[in-house]
Order: sequence, then C-alpha cells, then structure tokens
Amino acid sequence: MGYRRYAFIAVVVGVLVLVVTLVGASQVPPLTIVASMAATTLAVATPLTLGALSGVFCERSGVVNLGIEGMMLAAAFSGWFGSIYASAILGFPPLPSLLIGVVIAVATGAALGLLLAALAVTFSVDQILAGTVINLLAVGLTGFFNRQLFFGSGSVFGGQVPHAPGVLPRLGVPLLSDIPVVGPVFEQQPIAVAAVALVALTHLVLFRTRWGLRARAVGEHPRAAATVGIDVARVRYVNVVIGGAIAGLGGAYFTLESVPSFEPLMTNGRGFISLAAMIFGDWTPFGSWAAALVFGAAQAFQINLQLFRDQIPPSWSFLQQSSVVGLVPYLLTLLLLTGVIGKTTPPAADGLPYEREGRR
Amino acid sequence: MREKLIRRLESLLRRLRPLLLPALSVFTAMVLGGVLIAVAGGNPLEAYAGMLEGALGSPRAVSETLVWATPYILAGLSVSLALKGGLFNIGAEGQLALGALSAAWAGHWLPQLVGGGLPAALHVPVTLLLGALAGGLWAAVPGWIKARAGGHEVISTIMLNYVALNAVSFLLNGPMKDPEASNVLSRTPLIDESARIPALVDGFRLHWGFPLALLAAALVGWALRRTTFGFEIRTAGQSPDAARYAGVRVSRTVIATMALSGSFAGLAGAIEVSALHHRHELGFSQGYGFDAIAIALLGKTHPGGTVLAALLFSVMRSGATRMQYLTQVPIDVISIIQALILLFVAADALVRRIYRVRGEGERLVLTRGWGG
Amino acid sequence: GCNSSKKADCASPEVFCVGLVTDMGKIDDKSFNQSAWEAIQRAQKELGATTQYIETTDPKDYPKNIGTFAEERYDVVVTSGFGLTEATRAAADQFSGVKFIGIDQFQIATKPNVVGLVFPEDHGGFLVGALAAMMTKTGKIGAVLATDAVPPVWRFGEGFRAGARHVKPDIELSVVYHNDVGFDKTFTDPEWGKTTAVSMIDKGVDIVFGGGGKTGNGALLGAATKGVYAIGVDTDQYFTVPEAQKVLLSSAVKLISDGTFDLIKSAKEGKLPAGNFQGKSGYAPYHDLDAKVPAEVKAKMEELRKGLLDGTLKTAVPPAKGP
Amino acid sequence: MTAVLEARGITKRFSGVLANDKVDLDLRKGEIHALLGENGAGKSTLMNILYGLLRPDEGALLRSGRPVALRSPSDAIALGIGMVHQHFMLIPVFTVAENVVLGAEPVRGALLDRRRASAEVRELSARHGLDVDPDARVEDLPVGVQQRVEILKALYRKAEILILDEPTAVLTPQEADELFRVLRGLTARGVSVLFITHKLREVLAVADRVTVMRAGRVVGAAIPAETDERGLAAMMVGREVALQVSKAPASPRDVVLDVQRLGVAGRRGSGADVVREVSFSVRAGEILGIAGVQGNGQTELCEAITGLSTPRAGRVLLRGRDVTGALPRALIERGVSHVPEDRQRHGLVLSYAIADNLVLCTYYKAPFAVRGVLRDDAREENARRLIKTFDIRAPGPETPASALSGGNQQKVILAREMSRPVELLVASQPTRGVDVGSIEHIHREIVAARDAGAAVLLVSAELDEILSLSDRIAVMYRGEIVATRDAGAVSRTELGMLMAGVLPGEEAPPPGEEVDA
Ligand SMILES: Nc1ncnc2c1ncn2[C@@H]1O[C@H](COP(=O)(O)OP(=O)(O)OP(=O)(O)O)[C@@H](O)[C@H]1O
Ligand SMILES: Nc1ncnc2c1ncn2[C@@H]1O[C@H](COP(=O)(O)OP(=O)(O)OP(=O)(O)O)[C@@H](O)[C@H]1O
Ligand SMILES: [Mg+2]
Ligand SMILES: [Mg+2]
Repeated sequence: MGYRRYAFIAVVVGVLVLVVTLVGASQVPPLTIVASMAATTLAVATPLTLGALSGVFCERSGVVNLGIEGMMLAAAFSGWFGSIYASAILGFPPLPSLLIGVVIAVATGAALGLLLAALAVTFSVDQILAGTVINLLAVGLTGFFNRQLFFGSGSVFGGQVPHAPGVLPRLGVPLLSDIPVVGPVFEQQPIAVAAVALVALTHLVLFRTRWGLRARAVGEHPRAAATVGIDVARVRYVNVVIGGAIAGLGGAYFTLESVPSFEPLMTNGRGFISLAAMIFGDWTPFGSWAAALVFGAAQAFQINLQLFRDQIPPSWSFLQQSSVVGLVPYLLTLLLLTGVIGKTTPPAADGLPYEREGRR
Repeated sequence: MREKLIRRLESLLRRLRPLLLPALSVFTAMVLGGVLIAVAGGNPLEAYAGMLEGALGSPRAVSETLVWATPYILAGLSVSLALKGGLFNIGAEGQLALGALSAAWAGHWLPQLVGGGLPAALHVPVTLLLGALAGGLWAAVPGWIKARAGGHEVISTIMLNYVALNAVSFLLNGPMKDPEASNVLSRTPLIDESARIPALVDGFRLHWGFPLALLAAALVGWALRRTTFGFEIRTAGQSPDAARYAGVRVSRTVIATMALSGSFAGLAGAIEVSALHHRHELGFSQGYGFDAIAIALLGKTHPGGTVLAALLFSVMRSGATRMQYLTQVPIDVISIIQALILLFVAADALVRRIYRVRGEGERLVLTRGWGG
Repeated sequence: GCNSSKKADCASPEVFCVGLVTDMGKIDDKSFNQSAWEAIQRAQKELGATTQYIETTDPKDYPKNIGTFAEERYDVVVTSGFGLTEATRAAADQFSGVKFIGIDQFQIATKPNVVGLVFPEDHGGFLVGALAAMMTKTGKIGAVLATDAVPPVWRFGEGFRAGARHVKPDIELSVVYHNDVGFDKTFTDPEWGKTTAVSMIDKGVDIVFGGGGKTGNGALLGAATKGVYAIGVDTDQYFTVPEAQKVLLSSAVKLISDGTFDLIKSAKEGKLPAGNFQGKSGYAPYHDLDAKVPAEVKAKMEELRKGLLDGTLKTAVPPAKGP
Repeated sequence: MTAVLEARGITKRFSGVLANDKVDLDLRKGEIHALLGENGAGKSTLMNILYGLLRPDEGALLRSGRPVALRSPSDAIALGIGMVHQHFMLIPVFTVAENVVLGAEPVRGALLDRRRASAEVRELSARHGLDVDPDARVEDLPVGVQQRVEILKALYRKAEILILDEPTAVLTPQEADELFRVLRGLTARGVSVLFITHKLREVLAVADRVTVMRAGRVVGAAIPAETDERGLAAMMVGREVALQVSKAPASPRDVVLDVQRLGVAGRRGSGADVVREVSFSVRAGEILGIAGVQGNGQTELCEAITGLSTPRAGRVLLRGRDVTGALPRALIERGVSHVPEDRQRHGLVLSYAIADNLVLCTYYKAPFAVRGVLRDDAREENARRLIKTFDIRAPGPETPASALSGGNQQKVILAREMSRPVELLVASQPTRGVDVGSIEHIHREIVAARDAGAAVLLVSAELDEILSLSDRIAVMYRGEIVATRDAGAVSRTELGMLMAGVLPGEEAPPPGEEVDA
C-alpha cells in the first residue's frame, strides 16, 4: 500500500481524535480522552483486523472470501459452546475452558474455510456466491443450534444455561501498563495481541517466505504458477483454510474475549467491514490493519461524541445522532471506491476459478 | 400425427430439463433439512406437510403466500437483472428500504405538498413510481462508482445498505416520524387511502401488487430478449470489453442496469407500503435483500426462473408458521434449507455426482473478481 | 417447549389454551419474549393450560400468526412487543371470542377483549438513576442503551436521567443509544455495549446503567472488567449476567413474567380486565453489594419508590420520545 | 541411439475435440527439432502433455527410454524438462529473479534468500548470454526480454530438454537470430530443443529435423535440407497454398484518415506517452501497414483512432472532419471498421451466437431493430447471408462463437466489419494465430476492401504479412513512427532493423534495455 494511503489514514484518525478531544476538553483531560479513544479503537479494530487478515490470506491466493462474516459468527458460537461445555460438563477450570473454546473457534473457522475452498477450488463455484452460501448457512446453523443446545428441557444443559467461564484475561506489558492514564493501552487481552502479531506474521509469511511467494504467484497468475510445478489447488486450499482459521479467531474475540455470551447475528456485519478494510488496505496486512484502525477510530468517535453531547453546539446536534456519525466508516469506504484516494489493485486472479485443463 | 406428438413431448421435456437440477437441489436440501428437523425432535414429514398446509392449504393460506411472493419476485428480479448485466447487486435491501420510505412519503406528505388530496388513479402510480425512482437512484450510485473507477459493486452496495438503514432509522425517528401523540413507534403516519393498492379479492390480503410483479417479470424477460436495451445489458454483462469495442457505452449501460435493478427493489418496497403496511415501519423489510440473492441464483437469473424460485421461497416462509405451530421446529431450519438449496444449485457438480445426472454443467459465472 | 396435546380441542370449555405470538425476536431471547413464554409455561404447570408459541419472522405475518391461534379457538393469545399493537387490536375485532394480552402495548381506546400490559419503565429508570447519583464518587454516571426508537428503552433511559437529576441536579450524565445499526441488531450487540461502557469508564464514569437486551448486558460486563458499579435492566440481572454479580448494584426491573401470568390467571377466572393494566417496575435487591449501600441511601430509595407508586412523585417522562 | 524424450501413441480429447490422435514423436540428444502445423493442429496440446500440464487419455511417454508418468509440471521439471509457453507464464508484478526461482526458491532458514536468488539469476544470465536485470519488475520489460526470462526459468531448473512454443512470434528477426544463437549454444552443451513455429523460414534455417502435424495427427517428417517452404506448407495444410497474395497496384484517392501529432498516455496514466507525436495519413484505396514489435504503441494507436481511448495530444481527422475523442459508435456510424487485436476478448462475445456477433455493432438500427425492439428475422437473414459470403464454417447461425476455430472467429469479425459501408478499415494483427488457409481468405478480403475504395490501416508484427499486403509501410518503435517506406522499396532486413529501433547508420541498441513505459 502506498504512503499516500497511509498518510490519508493517519489524517483521518488524527482528525477524529482531535475533534473529540476538543469537544470534550472542558469535561475530561485531553490525555485521558486520547488514551480512551486509543483503547476503544484497538478493541473495535481487533475483530476487523482478524477478518481483514483472513481476507488477505484467501485473496492473495486468488480466492475471494465473502464468507468472513459467517465464519466469524459460526466460530463465535462454537467457541462459546465449547468453553461452556468444557467448564460446565467436563469440569475444566475457566482458563483452560476458554482456551479450548478458542481452539474450537479456530477449528470452526478452518472448517468453513475448507468448505469455501472445496466450493471455490474443487467445484469452481462462483466465489462470491460461495461466500454468500457460507454466510446464510452460518446464520441458520448458529440460530438452530443455539436453540437446540441451550433452550428447552431437551437441550444439552437441560434448559438452564450454565455460567460461561468468563473472558480471556488481560495481559500487561510489565512497565508500560503501570503508567497512569495511558497504561491501559498496553494492557490487552490475548486475541487483541494476537491480531497485531498476526499482522506482522502475515506480512512475513506472504512477502518473505517461499510459501508466500508461491501463494502470491497463484493469486496473480495461477497457470504460470502451475507451470513451475506449484500445485495451485493445494496452495489455495491451504491459504483459504488458514484464512478461515484466522476468521475463526476473530469470531472467538466476540464470545471469549469481549463478552461471555453468544447472540444470534452478534457479528453484526463486521465481516463485511473487514472486507472493506482489506480493500482499503490494498490487500496488504499492514494496510488492512491501518484501515481497521480507521474503522475503530470512527466508532470511538461516534461513542465519544454521544458522551459529550452536551458540549456540542445545538446547530451541530445532528452529529450526536449515532445514525449520522455511524456512517463515517461506510462513507469512507465508498469514497475509497470512487478512486479519489488512489486505486486499489487486487491480485490479478482474485476471484477467478482455475481449471487445470482450462484455457486460461 | 403421432410423430408430431412425440416431437412436442420431446421439446417439452427439453424445455423442462433446466428445471431438473434445481429440483434435485431443492430435494437434497429438504432431505438434509429433514435430518435437522429430526435432530430437533420433530417429524420431518409432518413438518413439511405442515409447511405445505400452511402455505397452500386454504384460499387464505394461498393468499398469504402470494403476499410473500410479491416482494420476493420483484427483489429477485432486481438481483437477476443486475446479474444479467454482469453486476452483483447486494444492495437490494437498502434500495427496497428507500423505495418504501419514499412511497410512505408520497402516500402521506405529497398530497399536502401539492395542496389537497390526489385521486387514487394518480396517487397510487405516483407513489409506486417514486418508490421505484428512489431505489433506482440509490442503486445508480454503485453503478456510477463502478463505471467511474471500477470500484466493485459488491462492496459499494453493502456499504450503501448500511447508509440506507441508518438514514431510514434517522428519518423514522425524526423528521418522518408519525407525529400522532399516541405514537411511540419509529414509523411514518398512515398513507392516504388514495395511495393504497386495493386487495385483489375482498376479504383477502392478496393485492394487485402480485399481478404487477408478474407483469414486471414478464416485461423484464421480454425486454432482455427482445429490445436493444436488453441486448446492451446482456452484451455488457457477457463481455464488457467486446461491448465497448462494438460501440456500446458500457459505463452508461452499467449505471442504467444498476438503476433499473434498484428500481425493482424500490418498487418492491413501495408495494409493501402501499398495499400491505400502509406506512413505513422500522425494520419491516429486514433480510429481503439477501433472500433476493438466493432467489435470483436459484432462478438462474432467468425472470421466469426467478418467479418460480420466489414462489418456492414464499411457500417456505409462509408455511413456516404452521410448521412451527404443529411441530415446534425452530424456524431457523428454513434458513438452513434455503442456504443448502443455494449451495447445491451453485455446486451442481455435487448434485450431478449424487444423482449421476450426465451432461456438462453450465457454470454460473457471476463475477469476474474484484477488478470488474 | 413441545406439547403433546397440540390437537387439543381449545373450543371446548374444559380445555384452556394459551398461545404466544412473539415479536421479531425469538422465544429464547432472554428478554421479553422469553419472559412471556415463561409466564405461559407457568400457566401450563399451575393452571393446566394447553400452550403453544409461534415465532414471528416478519411483521407482515403478525395477523396470520395471531390468526393461527384464534382460528383454533385458543382462549388467550398473548402477543409480546409493542410492534404487535395494531395487529392485536385488529384480531380482537375479528375474533371476539378470544382474549388478548398485549405486552408493552398501550391501548389508546378500550376494547372488551384486549388488555395491554404496560410498565412504567421510567419509574424503574428513575429509581436506579437516583441510586447511581447517590452512589457515585466521581460525580459521573452513564447509561448504555439500545435504540431510543423502542419506547420502553427510551423510558428507562430518560427515567434514569430524571432520577439522577432529581437527587443531584449538577450530576454529569452520559446517555448513549445504539442507533447506528439495523433495528434487529440494536439489542444484540454486546460487543458495542461493552466498548461503549469501557469508554465511559475511562473518562471517569463510575456507575454504568446498561439497558437493552444483550447490548445492555455488554455494558454490565464492561463495568465488571473495569471494576465499577453496574445497574441492570428488565429483570434482576444478578441472575442473568452472573459475570457482573460482584459489581451489580441493582437492576431497574419490569416484571413481565409476573404481570403476564397474573393476567392469564384472571382470564382463566373470566375476570380479564380491559384497557391498560399496569405492570410493576421498580428496582432489584442490592445482593452482594448490600453492605456497601449506606442506610440513608436505602431509606431515600424506599421513599422515592413510595412516592412514585402513590403518585406524589412524577418522573416527568412522557410515554414516548417526541418527533 | 535412444531418444531423450519420446511420445508414443498419445491421444488427447477435449470435449468433442480430438486434439491429439495417436501421436508419435521423438527428440534426440542435442538436436533442434521443429514442430509445424496449422492452427489447432494440436501442437501446444502435445507440448503441454510432454510438460505434465495435461494428462494424455492414451499413450506413453519415455524419458531416455524409460517410461514415465507426468502427473504435473514438477514431475517434468524433475526429469529435466523445461518449457517456454506460447503465452508467457510470468507474473507481471514479480521481479525477474522472483519469476525465475519461483517453485525452486533458495531459502535461508524459513525465509526466502532474495540476495542469493538475484545473484544466481545474474550469474546464469551471464553464462548464457541472456542479458537481463534480475531486480527489474517483469511488467516493465519489453517482450523480447520477457522471453529471456522464460528461458532463464528453464535453465535455472537445469533443463536438459527445452520445449519452446512459438518462441519467435513476438520477436524481430534480429531478436529471433539472437535466440537461435542461444539455442545453438545450449545444444552444444547437450541440451535438446523442441520448438514450435509458424515461420517456415526459421525452420529451414535452424532445425535439424521437422515434424508436421495436422488435425491432431503427425502427417509427416522432413529434414530441412531436403525440402522448402512450399513443401512444408503443403504438408501442413494438405493442399497447395498461395503464400503470396496477388493484388493489383494501388490506386490511392482522397485522404480518408489523417492523424496529426497524436499522443496517447499509457494505461497506468503516468510516465511517458506510449504513442508520441505520431502523424500519418491513409488514402482511400490504399493499405498502410504499420510494422512493429508488439508493445510499441500500436495497440494504443488503434484504440485512439477508433475512439476507444481519448488521445492526450494531437488530432484525428476522418475525411477532413475532426473526430478526436469521438465515441466508438459515432465513428462506426461514419464508416470506421475495426478488427481488434484480441479477437476473443474484444472482437466477439464468445457466448453469443454467430448471428448476434454479426450484428454486434448494428443491432440498434433498422432492419435489426425497429423502435427499440429487435427483429429476429432480419438478424437471421443477415447471418445466413454473411456466413455464405464469407465462407464461415459453422453448423448454423445459432452456433456460439466460442465453438468456432480461430480462423472462423476471425471471419465472423471481418464479415461483421465489412458488411456495412467501410470508409476506413483498421485491422490489427488480423491473422495472428490463424491457419494458413484462413490467412489466404482474410488477406483476399482485406485487398478487396481496398479495391472497393476503403482506406486500410493494417497493423501487424508479421513481416511477411506487412510486406505482402501493404502499399506503404510505416515502422513504429517506442511509440513513434521511425520511418515510412513504399512497400516495393524496402527489404525484410531493413524492416527488421527498423523494428528493432536501428535507424539507418546507427548501431544496434544494447539488448536488455528497457522500454520506458
Ligand atoms: N483446454 C482446452 N479445452 C478445449 N479444447 C481445447 C483446449 N485446449 C486445446 N483445445 C483444442 O484442441 C485443439 C488443439 O489445440 P492446440 O492448442 O494444441 O493447437 P496448436 O496446434 O497449438 O495451435 P496454435 O498453432 O494456435 O498454437 C484445438 O482444436 C483446440 O480448440
Ligand atoms: N475452451 C474451449 N473449448 C472449445 N474450443 C475452444 C476453447 N477455447 C478455444 N477454443 C477454440 O479452439 C480454437 C483453436 O485454439 P487455439 O489455441 O489455437 O486458438 P487461438 O485463437 O490460436 O488462440 P491462441 O492465441 O491462444 O493460440 C480457438 O480459436 C477457439 O475457437
Ligand atoms: Mg499452440
Ligand atoms: Mg494458437
């Protein structure tokens, strides 16, 4: 991703933070506001970052993943169920139960990745359609099993939902997290930390390793990759399954790290925003992360403006309407799509099925 | 004489052949759905029988099913038409909501604006037209973005869905909220009597919107095959490059296709308001856009197929209530079955393998990657 | 929820049938649909009623779903949610032999066979608002709520505001609604609720009132992670959000289940009232934090509660948000 | 002596097409073996089978006498087989080094060793005299250099057998000679080369042996010393072929197309223009040939003239009227016909019936449409007539264009473009990838258009085509017209030099230099 795009993102985030700081300055010390905005931004960005990385993994190898939303939702559910089952039925202590939940969530994501790969690679199904199928399926299945497993006398827990084992604990950076006011920024939960680590790791894998070179080759020109002995289908399968697993981790964030409960449809379209973040980030890990932070900052902006609604002059009061400021991420994405902030270039073969004996 | 008959029969079979795989897909999905119903402690046969009874068991049931079918046909048509033009319109949801919103406006505020009531012969068409227009304009935006910068319509329509839903929420909570003192809901006032589409048969909810939707499907089918504009849409959809080289203004066609597509979704919303709810109430249209995608794909983007698929979905949705009443099976089963139908229609190689149907699969190519 | 006697002859006087039509939510929403269903299940146990539910997936099915029960000659049809107000009243005209109980449905005019079970949510909100204002140390309190497009939510929120101002006029108040997502999502976004609560707490808020399905629960969890007091909504959330027990000061409650059951019972006895029936809204026990609440606060709370009950105290919150 | 590679009885079917029919072929150590055949004869299919990209339905492959099964290209690579494909198999956004090492990358620990990759490619290119910068991005390189990268890819994998599918199609005669020098060097080291070409001249010059295929079968073999072009062509097509078009001298009349100082920006919008200061004119009744190696701005020039892109500078006049920046349809209405370079992508809607493709530019006008409604009878009548006059070999008007052979697809386009009054015909690579028989037909049609009074702008990279059809010849190099000559007054060698950018009295530019995009 070009520097212009990063600069644009930095300016947007800067403006959002500045506005809130100015508005709230009379009530709360600026540093507190900035630290709080940063914390919100990071929290909101976590599932978006993971979703976007899932997209990067899949699409760099040439498979469009429109099913991130469904993968996250299904993983949020299965991980949550797994953690409760481990703690309530199997009697594990909270932390191991949560970790079991995370593993199950990641496995669920990977399994849906496998389904996407099977549809897209083996059956050459239109990939956008395949993603849509996964989304619909995830909504139906989580709703169905949520009912089956948790509700009514015949369910696994006999109608009484046992207590969830809580959420993943915070991990602090020893010295930094003790600093007053800004300290909490350095105290994060494991999935949030993993998201940032995965950004770097994904970058490393895609751009510095043999596998990454091959995966990108497959995403750019699968036939060329095939002619040097690369197994296109295998590369795509592996990448899509990894992508699914990452989306699964993003799903785990909702029920194992953020709040210990599952709700039907609780991902609330964040999978689609992830996809927008990935495009915004020009299919690069760091770019996607930066874009996820923009979306996070936009949400922090919206929450904070409502908090300081008394400080907003009446003529600007429409800004308090969360339905107005809530539009910021969507409008930014639309703006991006019109090409005014530079063009994005997807991998050349992104979304195109590859047939071994086909012509192109 | 006999030869002629045989030839007729053969041609009929040939014409029915495209229905074979979708039928098998539906069947397979129902079988799997039946397994889930059994898991949920229900009796699949009883459940499906209940569904059929609920959807088609009485004149009233049929009427209700067709009430469901009306927006499904139009929204499905919206998605189908766009797909014919090589565009994947995920934005039917937002377009429909805005169509409903402007119909609600036209039904209530327009007469005030022009000072006095309007005759129904004028008011109804104007209401529907404004709904279609709103949906069309909203859909033209992603068309323009695509034509201008190649920004993919899948992302832009998803974003515009959010924008539309937020805007509707804002308006129904604010400027367009029913000012009636007793009103506690986010909804517009009732539209005037003159703006309401009448019922088709007295005592039933089935309304003239249904034949209108069928007419629209017929019209789209005809226009796509028989008009120069339809030719342009198809050509730009099949091969935008070749179309451009042949002198078709592809950008304009893309925008026009999206606008037309959106206007059908908008019309669907307007009809719901004008014929059924008589007002726009927050959240009445949730999920139609996504059902519409499934319907269009199940109908293989043919207008006729879309109508059939819409009817199938209506039967499921409308019959679900009775199914649940009789067997207490979670309604989510319906969503799962619909997803499975879509899955099998998309991956028809799978269905071919299961039932050993021979022949080449015509691949459903909808999108050409993000690049457009 | 399976019921073997589904073919029961509801028309016969011996068989007492109660049906529930939910709003767009599901029967297991841990919120008002579920509360209503619990009441009906209780009616099955205690009154021997034949029971059944239908979940609505689209508003246009309201009449059909209500009609399904009415045509089977159910004795009582409970419709949960203000969204069904008009459909319920229309059905009451059509099926004069059936009794209807509409939860959260304010009746502007009385119909003989419909009773609206309504709650003064502003009272509950007022009480916990006052509690929060008295208990805060920083002088800053906040509310994290689902959409204000839903009147009960709005009344809870505005009641909270009024109550806090009532005891402490200069209190710093943040009331945030979640209007920026679709209508179906505003109650099911715990992630947002938590994030928003945490953001408030970062700015000095030390008591968070979370209201509106899962979104509100998220706010309680946010308070729990930050170790500040939380106040729940609808039911005594000490039992529904166990993770927040340590910090849960109280809840603004609305006794849907009790109110519904009482009405079903009156219906069985042939004494169902018409018009509006006021359910109870108040505040829940302090539970674990009982020792932390000073006696004078407890006394003041009781005083306020009595005042609201006997009408000497008014919240000044209108039934709905103006346009 | 056993062959290093042998195919025995190879049969390959694609749905309905018998692409290879019991093909036998053997390649001996150190030889250059040419494979000839008309378009669609099955040459590429056979090569792809030898490289493991396709699996034969029947038959066996032997490597140095031992039967082998090639499940994928990696098996072929392991057996020392390398291939340069008809369409380059390079990843445009990767560097040369990345492209070369892809699939056999040097690593250090878990990470790619880019430095070593670069160094190895540099060393390899020096050893074989294939000059190329390992760190350049492939998309920035001219095709001639890209081809070197392709050969380096094979050599990097230590190929002992090198298969080249039409390697010279995109090269100037000088570049082709350079390639053959490299190939000779390789065979001297024991490498065996199997190559496909349509240029009979080359076969005679460099091959040790020739095998000819037709309709999926091997129909003959020859030793260059014992045959000539005419004989090879007859063997390929199965009849005598006129290799030269017969045409009367031109009688040019008024100027139809006048291009004045045209400048066209590159696709990426930045950098130097890809067409610079180009001026020329074409008269009614004459053919102006534009010669040049692919990628020197011809495509962009044609697009600007036909309204498909807007020039950045200069003017285009049609019969004296300024039509710069006019829309394609406006130009079509004024009698401009265009046979685009990429016939499958730009010339046809492959999924459409022939009849629809034949009205692709005129569907909206009478008699094909009346008040916006299509008229089926007119469309079908038109198709029947054109299929007959242009000798399009197809089952019927409703056959989809995708089912036609390359030559017949081209005839459909020509039929469409010539079936309305033609003032100006812009024909871009009209015979690329078309079999010899169809070339004959297409050339005759182009000359007929000229004789009927059309101005013809013929763009071709094929020297023989340019020389035999044009009345005048302009040479394009790096976006400029570097020379214009009368067709009779220029030699092949001179044209080849001009196409390579060698102006009279200059030295050849160093190989490997980049075209600034
Ligand atoms: N993937 C494919 N699917 C279907 N048909 C194919 C495929 N590849 C090749 N064919 C058909 O097989 C036949 C042989 O094609 P092939 O590409 O081998 O010809 P060729 O001799 O290389 O021609 P050219 O001179 O154009 O390179 C043609 O009729 C072609 O249409
Ligand atoms: N998938 C396919 N199935 C059947 N026939 C095909 C297919 N693709 C192409 N063909 C036909 O086969 C013909 C011969 O194939 P061939 O590869 O020689 O085409 P071509 O026009 O020379 O293109 P290229 O430049 O790729 O060689 C094509 O012109 C085309 O009409
Ligand atoms: Mg070939
Ligand atoms: Mg070819």
